[in-house]
Amino acid sequence: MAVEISLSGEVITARLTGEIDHHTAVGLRKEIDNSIEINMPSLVILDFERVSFMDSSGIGLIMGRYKNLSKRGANLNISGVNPRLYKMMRLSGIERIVKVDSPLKGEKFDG
Amino acid sequence: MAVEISLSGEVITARLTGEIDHHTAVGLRKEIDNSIEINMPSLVILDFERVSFMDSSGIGLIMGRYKNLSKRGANLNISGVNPRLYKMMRLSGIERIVKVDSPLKGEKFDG
Amino acid sequence: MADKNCFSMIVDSRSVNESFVRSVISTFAAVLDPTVEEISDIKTAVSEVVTNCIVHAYPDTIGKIYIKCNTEGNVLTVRIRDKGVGIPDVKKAMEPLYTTAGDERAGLGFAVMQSFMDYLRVYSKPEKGTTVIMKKHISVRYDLRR
Amino acid sequence: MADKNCFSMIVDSRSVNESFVRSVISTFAAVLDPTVEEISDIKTAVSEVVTNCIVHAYPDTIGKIYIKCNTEGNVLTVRIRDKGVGIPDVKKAMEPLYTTAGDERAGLGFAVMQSFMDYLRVYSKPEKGTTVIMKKHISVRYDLRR
Ligand SMILES: Nc1ncnc2c1ncn2[C@@H]1O[C@H](COP(=O)(O)OP(=O)(O)O)[C@@H](O)[C@H]1O
Ligand SMILES: Nc1ncnc2c1ncn2[C@@H]1O[C@H](COP(=O)(O)OP(=O)(O)O)[C@@H](O)[C@H]1O
Repeated sequence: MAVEISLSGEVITARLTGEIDHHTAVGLRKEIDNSIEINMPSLVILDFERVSFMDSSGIGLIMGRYKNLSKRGANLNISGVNPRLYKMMRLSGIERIVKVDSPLKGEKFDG
Repeated sequence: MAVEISLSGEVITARLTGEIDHHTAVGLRKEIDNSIEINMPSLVILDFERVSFMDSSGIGLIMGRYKNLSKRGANLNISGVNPRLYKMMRLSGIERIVKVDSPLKGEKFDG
Repeated sequence: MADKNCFSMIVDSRSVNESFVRSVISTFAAVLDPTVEEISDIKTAVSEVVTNCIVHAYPDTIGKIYIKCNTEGNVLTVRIRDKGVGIPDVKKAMEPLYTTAGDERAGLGFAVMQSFMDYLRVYSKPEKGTTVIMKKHISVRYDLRR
Repeated sequence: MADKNCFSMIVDSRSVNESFVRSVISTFAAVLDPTVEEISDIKTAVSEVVTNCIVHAYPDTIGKIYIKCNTEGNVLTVRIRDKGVGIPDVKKAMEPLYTTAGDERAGLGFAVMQSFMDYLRVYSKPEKGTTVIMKKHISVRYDLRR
């Protein structure tokens, strides 16, 4: 599991790679929060395109970042969600509070 | 595990794909022996290029075919052996009785 | 249709074993020729159960996680047990978004098991531990190449 | 250097479990970051032991195979036990090319374990069963990307 963080203006993009579970989420959380602390972004984009597996720890990770950013008056977006990850996002209802940006959104798993 | 058998003149080429162990060797043996029975070749080439794993059951498979063909006065060649398979072939001493044709032969595993 | 097969296994409640156990179970299930979707569902549900053992059942110690699996016909059954703190009110614990852990747990573990698998039963006794039983029906595919 | 970790597992002596067990053990060993060569050595040796349980220990029945594995420092230890027919003369059985089975067994199982692993001990008692213990030292790599 790895995260690649890039900064452009006031926007942080965190590109996640590999498997997200409780074991790997710890390190991801630290790296992302650390970058928020230092760079004070107005928007953070979590990019899930290269995530091969995610359990509900990934939802915990998103919720935690959402709360952290809300306190600071900043926003969170989610991108690169494939149908399998979308199944989890949908179950969690997270799309009602965070913008989930995905080409495949709702297409295959709506049933 | 699969085997693709092709015939050209008196030569049978059996192209093995996947993992060879005691479980998969049973089916391979039957298919190859069946083709020998029907086609009466003078030479059988066992091609290991697409074999991803092999334990000593693979040596048993080679030895069994060797004996079967010897009885019929026919020959057996081995081709497409990568360094990892070669380690097994070398341990078995099979190259002393069967022609093992490999570009990588002895290069990496001689120590 | 595959033969009946089974395995049982005991692992430590270390978080590194979350990926180990889900990969073991999905490898075991592979004989049933599941789709990529089905494998992903199984892995996710198993990951939830194992994580619960690590995070909730044995919060401050390394305990043992007991796993039993079998395939029969085209049904995979997974049974995961711990001897940890147990759950006082299982019904409440199973409500979506309910969690006793901090901000980083979503309270969705049981909801995932319920929605990704075809059968879920949870038995628990405070100070004795928890048992989760899940089943997944694997679709039968007619693949002409096989 | 990885933490000490362990698992134990029981599987049926069905030939379909040959690939299952070698894949489980190589997944377990993955935390030690073995090379492709080392993984291949481990898989091959494990496959030999499991096959022996299936072919020799329980020739006409389905019995249980008992597996224990641990990693400590950078050493993987694998212990595989059966309660099958046992081996009357272990020393003789371990000689290369010695086999009590037919033409299709090469008699090389023990020779492979010996040469592909760093440590091998075999304990056996007729009618009680056989225990094989193997160790493999995993090379430590210094990967700057990590
Ligand atoms: N194996 C277990 N042992 C003890 N308590 C558990 C166990 N599994 C679940 N629980 C309890 O049930 C609650 C809900 O679990 P779950 O739906 O998986 O959400 P989460 O793990 O995110 O808290 C947990 O917060 C915990 O209090
Ligand atoms: N687990 C076991 N139980 C009983 N006999 C065994 C076991 N493992 C090995 N043997 C005996 O030792 C012999 C040599 O084993 P091995 O070197 O693995 O070669 P092979 O499996 O090809 O016969 C076997 O033929 C068998 O007689």
